Amino acid sequence: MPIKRKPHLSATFALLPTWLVAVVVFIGTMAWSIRLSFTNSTLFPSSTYVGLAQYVKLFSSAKWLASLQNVLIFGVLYVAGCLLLGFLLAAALDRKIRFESAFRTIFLYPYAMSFVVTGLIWQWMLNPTLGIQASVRSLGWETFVLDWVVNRDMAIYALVLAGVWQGAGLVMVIALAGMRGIEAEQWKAARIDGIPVWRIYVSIILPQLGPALAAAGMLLAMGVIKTYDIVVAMTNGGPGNSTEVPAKFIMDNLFGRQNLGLATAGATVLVLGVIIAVAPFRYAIYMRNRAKGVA
Amino acid sequence: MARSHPNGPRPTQITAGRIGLYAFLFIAALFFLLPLYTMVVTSLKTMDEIRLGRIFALPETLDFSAWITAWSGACMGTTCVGIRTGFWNSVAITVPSVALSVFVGAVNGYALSLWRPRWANVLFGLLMAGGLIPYQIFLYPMVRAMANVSLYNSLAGIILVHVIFGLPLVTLLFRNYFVSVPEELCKAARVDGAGFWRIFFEIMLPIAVPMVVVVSMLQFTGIWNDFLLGLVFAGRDNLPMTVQLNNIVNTTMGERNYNVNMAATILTAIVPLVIYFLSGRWFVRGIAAGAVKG
Amino acid sequence: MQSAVSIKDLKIAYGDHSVIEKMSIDIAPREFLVLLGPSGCGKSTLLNAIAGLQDITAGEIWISGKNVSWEEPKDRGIGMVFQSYALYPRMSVRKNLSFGLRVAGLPKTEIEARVARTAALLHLDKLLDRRPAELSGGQRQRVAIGRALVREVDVFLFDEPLSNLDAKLRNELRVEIKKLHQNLGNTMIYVTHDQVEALTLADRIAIMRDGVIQQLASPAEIYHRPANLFVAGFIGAPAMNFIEGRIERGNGSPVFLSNGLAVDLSGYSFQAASDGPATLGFRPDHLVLDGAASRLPTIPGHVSVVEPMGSEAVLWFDWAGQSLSLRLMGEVTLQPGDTVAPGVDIAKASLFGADGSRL
Amino acid sequence: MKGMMKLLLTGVVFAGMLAPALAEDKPTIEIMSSWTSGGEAAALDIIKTEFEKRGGVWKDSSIAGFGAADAAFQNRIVAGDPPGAKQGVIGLAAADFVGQGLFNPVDDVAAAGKWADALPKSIYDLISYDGKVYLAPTGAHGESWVFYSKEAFAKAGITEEPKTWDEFFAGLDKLKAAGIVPVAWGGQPWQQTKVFNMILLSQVGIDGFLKIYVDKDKSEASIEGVKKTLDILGKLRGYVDDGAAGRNWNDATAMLITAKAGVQFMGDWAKGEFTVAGKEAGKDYGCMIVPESPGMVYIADSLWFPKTGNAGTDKAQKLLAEVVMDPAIQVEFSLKKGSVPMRADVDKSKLDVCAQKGLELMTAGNIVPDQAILLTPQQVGLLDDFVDEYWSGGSNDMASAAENFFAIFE
Repeated sequence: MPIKRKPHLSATFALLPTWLVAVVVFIGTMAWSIRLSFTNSTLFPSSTYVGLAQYVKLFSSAKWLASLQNVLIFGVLYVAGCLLLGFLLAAALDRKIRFESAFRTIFLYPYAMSFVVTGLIWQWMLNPTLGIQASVRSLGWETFVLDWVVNRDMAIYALVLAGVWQGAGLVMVIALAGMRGIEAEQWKAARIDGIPVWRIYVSIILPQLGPALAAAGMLLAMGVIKTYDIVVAMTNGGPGNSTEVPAKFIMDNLFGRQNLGLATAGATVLVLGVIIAVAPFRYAIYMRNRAKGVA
Repeated sequence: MARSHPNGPRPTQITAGRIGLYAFLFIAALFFLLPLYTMVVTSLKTMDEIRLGRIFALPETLDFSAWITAWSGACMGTTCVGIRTGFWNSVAITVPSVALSVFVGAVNGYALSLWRPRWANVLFGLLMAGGLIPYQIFLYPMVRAMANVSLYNSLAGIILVHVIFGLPLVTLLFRNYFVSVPEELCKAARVDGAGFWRIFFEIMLPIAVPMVVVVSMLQFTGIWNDFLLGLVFAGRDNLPMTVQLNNIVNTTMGERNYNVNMAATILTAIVPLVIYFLSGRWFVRGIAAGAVKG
Repeated sequence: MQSAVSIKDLKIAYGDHSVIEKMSIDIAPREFLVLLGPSGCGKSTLLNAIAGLQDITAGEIWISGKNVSWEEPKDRGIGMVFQSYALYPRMSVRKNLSFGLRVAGLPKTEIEARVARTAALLHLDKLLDRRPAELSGGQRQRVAIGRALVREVDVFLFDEPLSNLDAKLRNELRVEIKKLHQNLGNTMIYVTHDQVEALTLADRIAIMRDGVIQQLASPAEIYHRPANLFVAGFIGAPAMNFIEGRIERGNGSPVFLSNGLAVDLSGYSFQAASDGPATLGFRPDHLVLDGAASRLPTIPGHVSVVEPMGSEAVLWFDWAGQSLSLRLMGEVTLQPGDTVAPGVDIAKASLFGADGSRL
Repeated sequence: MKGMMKLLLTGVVFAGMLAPALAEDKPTIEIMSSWTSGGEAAALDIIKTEFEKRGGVWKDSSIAGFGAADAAFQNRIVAGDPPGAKQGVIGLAAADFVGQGLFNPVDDVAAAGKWADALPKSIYDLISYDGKVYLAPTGAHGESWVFYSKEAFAKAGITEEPKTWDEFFAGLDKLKAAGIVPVAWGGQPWQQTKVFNMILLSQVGIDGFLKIYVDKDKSEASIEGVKKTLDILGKLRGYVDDGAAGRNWNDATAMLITAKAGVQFMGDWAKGEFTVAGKEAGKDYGCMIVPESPGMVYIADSLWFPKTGNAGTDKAQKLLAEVVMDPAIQVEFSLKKGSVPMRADVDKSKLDVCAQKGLELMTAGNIVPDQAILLTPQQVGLLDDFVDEYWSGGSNDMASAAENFFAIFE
């Protein structure tokens, strides 16, 4: 006779509200979106199905294609930039520095700023007629150019700059915490082997920080797909399509352009893309944990 | 033994590397401080001075009138009361939202990592997928849903919305934290006769204090800085400060009042800023205590 | 007399993966039972199942005459000590000790009395207001033991309680646990992978492998008469020497033959007689350095390493391409390369058949 | 669709039931607008003051930015809890809401106030759906204006308003030479589209304009007109400053007010900014219709009245409609907002020179509607995309660009 003990009722019960949210809000909304993406809905949902017409329209829209490309460029550079600068700052702060906590606060404070404020400030700083360019020119360097926000080819990098300014501090904190957790004996061993300090950071410390940095990268990446506020505040997608992003495309079509069908098609593509990008990663983690759990 | 304070190789004399290190740090500090400096300086200038266009110059005389205008006189449409009402609305929205979402997140993380009921992995996967979806697409159905339970345009409604959209991140952080808590602790408590909630409140929550600090700070800044959800769900009597900031920044009286805009911007950002300045060390400690792990 | 703990046809499996295979054990009151085995053998799983922390797939668990198979851990009348101590980090020692009693809703005076009694017993009196982080490893383990004691139950479960401690502390606490058992007289079930702990503490040892008990017997029995090759190899340090060969019965008494070695087995008490392939096992302490003088069958070879250990020494010598060990008392003057011909005392040796079980 | 509507209506009724009964039965209304800029807010305040004078209670829900305000409004509609009034343009977006039965008609007010007689027929037709009046027009805006700073023109030595595009570009060169930013360009898609339209009208004329936007005509003449328009638009790229991208229209106007820039292409609401800054039309700044243009593009603002299911709000909506169409208010409002009154029967003497010019064109019928009136919101968006892409893409390939233009209507 198989014997089952009382299941963990309380735990199941405690997770009920979360289940409700996950199923009703997350799955429900996605199902709703996917359904509407096959209709010709404009201002309000309609039930006239048009097959893949919205998707065809979506992928013939230069704006949408540009937005996908932009979010990819922005995402990679933003996450990489935050990780790199954050790691460098952490390594520098790890070197027995005076005023360490002051530096730490300075590097971390932008994380308290909203993307709206971040976008506004940097839009202002990088605006050629108001900001750094104007200031430097008024000091006598008449040919100085720093016009990223209004330059079609550079606007996306202006977004990256502002994003890195905002997010690098978080990575710094995480990396610094990791560095402080590394066994002191490794430093001794490396010193005895005569390995230069930079080499220790690159070859010994960095690999050990891998999981922590991956987690930080994941936190940042979660924000990338949702990138909206900073774009609206800084460039509003322009000049041209140069900083258009999917979330903004969806938002514009959802409201201003009253194009529910196209907006939901965009959303569906985006979510599918995310799942395809994330699933193998999560599956690997799941398999790893399972392997550990059974042993 | 983990190092509790900086202990790389002992600094010897002032070497070129040392100078380079400090140079790097100072340049980085400049990069990080410049925008804040510009905002503060501009907010203290008169419009006449701002027109000169030297945004990095110190103000000739300190003029706090822009701050006063931003706080209590700036116009949004036909009303000119500054952003002070929004300040209290933001407080009323943020404080309960943070408290509630931290609590729910902690319970979720605890249940998912230490009890692992059936389908726990599925739930976690769903939450993570939900966390990656841009929340713009939730707006339309959420509005309908909130209206159906008559929570639309209410304080309770906006709080609920913040808690829901905060769930993925909060749960992720707490789960990762509790995963590293030895299972034996839970077992010992069960032998001692404690149940799910008793273990949570008396043993796990006290352990998770560093994590609670980190999550609270992340959620606080996130919710305080939110614009879109506040605009859509809060209702006109509860509009948060960020919505009012948007109104002020986009309202002009013949000429853009950069000083008022900057003052309003700083006022909006000041609460999270103060929190980071004052409790940044707790944040760092929380992270060090394993708040964010791989 | 009624068993303190009784396990009947217990089976634990995760899906298709079976961890405990149809196991039955009876543990007498006041008995000290050690579950010994390599990691992954299922010994901790078994302990957790007894504690009620692990769902079982089939079978029953009885404690003090009650079927507790479906009971919550707190209702089983057990106390448990964990490997990592599992002290509640944010509570003082006093609170750690009293937590279970408070949860159970015992009167305050009773709680205080019990905590005081336990603290005195374990010399924790002065540490009562400290946090776990402020204690040394040995102190933490004593608190963990105290947390089990304070419950005043009949059965204590120990899950590798000493393996996080250094060698010296481990020895000290081992003695303390033994004294505790002698003074309190509770039933104790103790999981370890350390054979010294098992041999010194146990009334009976259950040696487990892959979820199956290989031998359940007293330490002496297990040491001297291992039930199979696995048990023989697992217990004893240095490990038992094994020589593979075959048993042949010429005219009369059986002989063990291997590589020119012929050992007369007339002095061996067979459990099951059998000819054919066999393994001869003998412990290093059952070899005599000068075999000829003792009139024992000799295994000649060359000394390779000598390990002096103060009062005794272990001598390693090569025979037929195999390294064998021999324990000697007192000083050793032999050098590597010297020729030796130790004798094996067949009465104390073990013989295993082709299937690994004792002959 | 039916199920959806049912749900919506249930929501409406539900919201109505929940609305707390007012202690006093003063008609109360929540008005949602994106009129937060100086002139806009001042104009809205005229309506507010009069509304309150007549016993109404005014709750202001101003949200800066059309996008944000529209999003908030649509969400409130979806939630079944719309505001009592919404400021919005007359056009297909409003038609959508009316078509869904989400708006209250103000037919009786219109009948009592004889709106049919007071308003130009074309406008009256636009605010009526199925024979009922739904929207209360606040004012019309001319969108073919070039504003210029007299101070800047004087500095550059320009004495006369240019009559042709050639003269116009010559003038811009002079401004450039004088170290003044020639064009105060608002680099946001919607502003750029307005410039495109005013140039298009100057190139194809009124009939040609209507052919393109109403009949979606793709004849040789239409294509040629679009190409010429793009040519002029392309030339303008050389006369804007570095900070143009993303600039708000009021920031651009501020450049004229401070004489930093010479001209601005904008609707006449820009006058509101001049007025707030204490500048006078004809004295400090000038206004002209774009060169070679036979008429004026116009857009009409109005108030929308969503169904709230609340009787008090219904009453307030009627009062508000009355106030908005009051002849005196129409003039006062227009003065502040910079628009042209909708009613033909108002006192024109108070209007400034620019508004009088505009009113002349209107009465003569030399006007064409803005794309918001003629195109669906989706098409409006695509038009914005098209102009923006051409402007900031820097391409001069007019032929393929013209192809893309006509693709909008497919």
